[in-house]
Amino acid sequence: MNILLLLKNEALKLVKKTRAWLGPILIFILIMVAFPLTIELTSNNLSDAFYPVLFISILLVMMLATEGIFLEDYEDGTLELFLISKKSLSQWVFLKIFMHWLLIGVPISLLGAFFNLGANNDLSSSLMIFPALLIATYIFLILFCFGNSLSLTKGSALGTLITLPLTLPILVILGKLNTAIIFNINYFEFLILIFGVLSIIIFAFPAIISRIIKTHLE
Amino acid sequence: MESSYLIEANNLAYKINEVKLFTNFSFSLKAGEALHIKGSNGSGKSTLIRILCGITPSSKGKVYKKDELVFSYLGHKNALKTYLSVRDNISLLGLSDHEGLESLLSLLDLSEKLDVIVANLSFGQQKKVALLRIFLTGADLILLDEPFVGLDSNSHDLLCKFLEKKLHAGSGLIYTSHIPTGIRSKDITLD
Amino acid sequence: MSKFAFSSISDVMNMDGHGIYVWIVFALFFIALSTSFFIFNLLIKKYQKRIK
Amino acid sequence: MLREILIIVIKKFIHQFASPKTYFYQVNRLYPWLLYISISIYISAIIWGLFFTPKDFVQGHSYRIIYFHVPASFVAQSLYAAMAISSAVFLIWRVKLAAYLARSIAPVGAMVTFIALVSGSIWGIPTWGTWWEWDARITSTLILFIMYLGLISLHNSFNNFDKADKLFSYLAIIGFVQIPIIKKSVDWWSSLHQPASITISDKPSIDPSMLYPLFMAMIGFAGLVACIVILSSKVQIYIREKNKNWVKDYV
Repeated sequence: MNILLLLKNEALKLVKKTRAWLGPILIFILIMVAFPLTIELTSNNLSDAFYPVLFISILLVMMLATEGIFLEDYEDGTLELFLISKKSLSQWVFLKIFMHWLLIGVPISLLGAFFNLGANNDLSSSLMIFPALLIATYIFLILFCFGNSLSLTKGSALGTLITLPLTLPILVILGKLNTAIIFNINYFEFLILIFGVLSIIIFAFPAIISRIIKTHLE
Repeated sequence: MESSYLIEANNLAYKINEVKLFTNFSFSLKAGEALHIKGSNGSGKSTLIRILCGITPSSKGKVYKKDELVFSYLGHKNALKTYLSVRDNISLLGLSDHEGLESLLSLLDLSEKLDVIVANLSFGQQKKVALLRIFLTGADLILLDEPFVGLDSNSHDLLCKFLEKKLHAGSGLIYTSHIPTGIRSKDITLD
Repeated sequence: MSKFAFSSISDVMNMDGHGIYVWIVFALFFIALSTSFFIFNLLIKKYQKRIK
Repeated sequence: MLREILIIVIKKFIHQFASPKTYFYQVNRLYPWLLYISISIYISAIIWGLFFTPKDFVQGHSYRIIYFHVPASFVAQSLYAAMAISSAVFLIWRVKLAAYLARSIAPVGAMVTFIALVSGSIWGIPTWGTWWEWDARITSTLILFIMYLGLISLHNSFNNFDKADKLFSYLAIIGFVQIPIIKKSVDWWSSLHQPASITISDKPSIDPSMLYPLFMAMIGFAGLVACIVILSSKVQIYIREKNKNWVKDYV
């Protein structure tokens, strides 16, 4: 019951702030539509460049989606109330990230798979990239939330600087996944690898983030 | 340590970057009592209330609370979502079908504002919505940081009366205010 | 044990054409280490003065 | 009961042992010895390495950069490990000295990582024909460098030192997962980079006449960097404890 209420609240807050959830999705669409215009068009080149652009743009979009994710609740005092009410802060962080993923990460993954269909004309690679995008958006969301929680009151530039080194290994794995999809080898190994990363950080990071937020409130 | 006390503080001290804000602060509060914390600006009133809430850890000393004490706190920030209506803000805490809601709303003169977006309310009205949420939680101990700022004299009197009624009903109250309130309370001055 | 690996001083500087890389790195390390000693000593003096 | 007493005793011990004052005086005694010994070791290692070791069969004389590059990258990673460990000590036992140390390691670590990166890319020109390769190990060293910069700017952006120390420690510990990735990255991903020359388990793949000066250079360089860390930690103590009486007395 309690969890349902929290989840409902987060959904309500996110949906009412249209800019916070629709903005990143629109920017993602903009990048995916705009980048073919910058390439001298032969369809072969396009499909070569598609995956790197896709991965970088989901990284960027997730950065936008988490910008100031805890700032509003920090500034209006909701976090203090929450801390006093003896509910678990890490649970709240987990649910908040989950809600963001549901409303931003999942649509972007769907759109990414859809655009892949346009770029590569290949349904099977779209089906392969979709789960990878679902996992990757969640991982990026969590990592950027971590950076944002550290630089809570100090702006997003610092948060990005902090988070960037943590995201690079994930990008390397995604790059390997890209070749795995193209040549259709070892695809599941890399998928399991990023899934393993996700399964570690999905519960560990909310706990750490909640401690960081407590430090900020002191 | 005695259970007759709601909250007890022992030799609290707080320092920031090795500079002392206050030292040796002790008090105890029973049910039905009020504590008024006075002090000049920057003397650490807000910090003290936050320490009592358990948000900020004290540098020295300890706060003892009664077992399973339910308390609520309202600081300088209202914890209201300005882009949501008053009703949504109340339901964020899961209080929308609380039985005392109707009477409290009419007491605080907010009955007609229930579906108004909070951003369209005045500062004083927002404060009253925040106070309303605090009172709805039914806490045994209420901690308020400058609750009278921004309220008109009518609302001020109403709030004082309401707080006194709460005290009679057996809850504790700790508040800071630089305006005299008329609530019968113990005074403590921070220097 | 080891013998002197070069036949002349110009050979030492040149190192079969690789000397420039080696000596640039040498200069880099020398400068980096000495400036950090210098800067931190300067900072210590500065804060000592401030405390006085 | 016994456990509580034990905890109190241990806490007292830690607090006495790890008080900035004791640290300061001990370090002052140690510093000149450490400085002169490591300078002499490092200089003799460099002379030995540059002039008295044979030429490498494959790389020619350019391999002599190893006597600069390998100690630097080794120390860059070890410094990070030291920083993460003292951050953990600070978070667990609230030892303030550990926080000072962690903060004072960060700029030194950034400097060492920077020279490791630059010397590595200079070494790359004659041997690989390119000064930068997006190879896993170089990339992870670059990550280490960004990490140090992020830590420093995070700490500098807060006025409340206590808060800054805690946030710094959280980030340092999370960033510590990068170290095993750096260590193992050469084995995980195929790359231009030669595998680590020296490992604990295997026999070294490098000739002893080249190895001894390398070891000496590592020890000497580590000693010099330790001296810089000591200076840096003294600066931190001066900044944080400027109102304490013993600092005023000392000055």
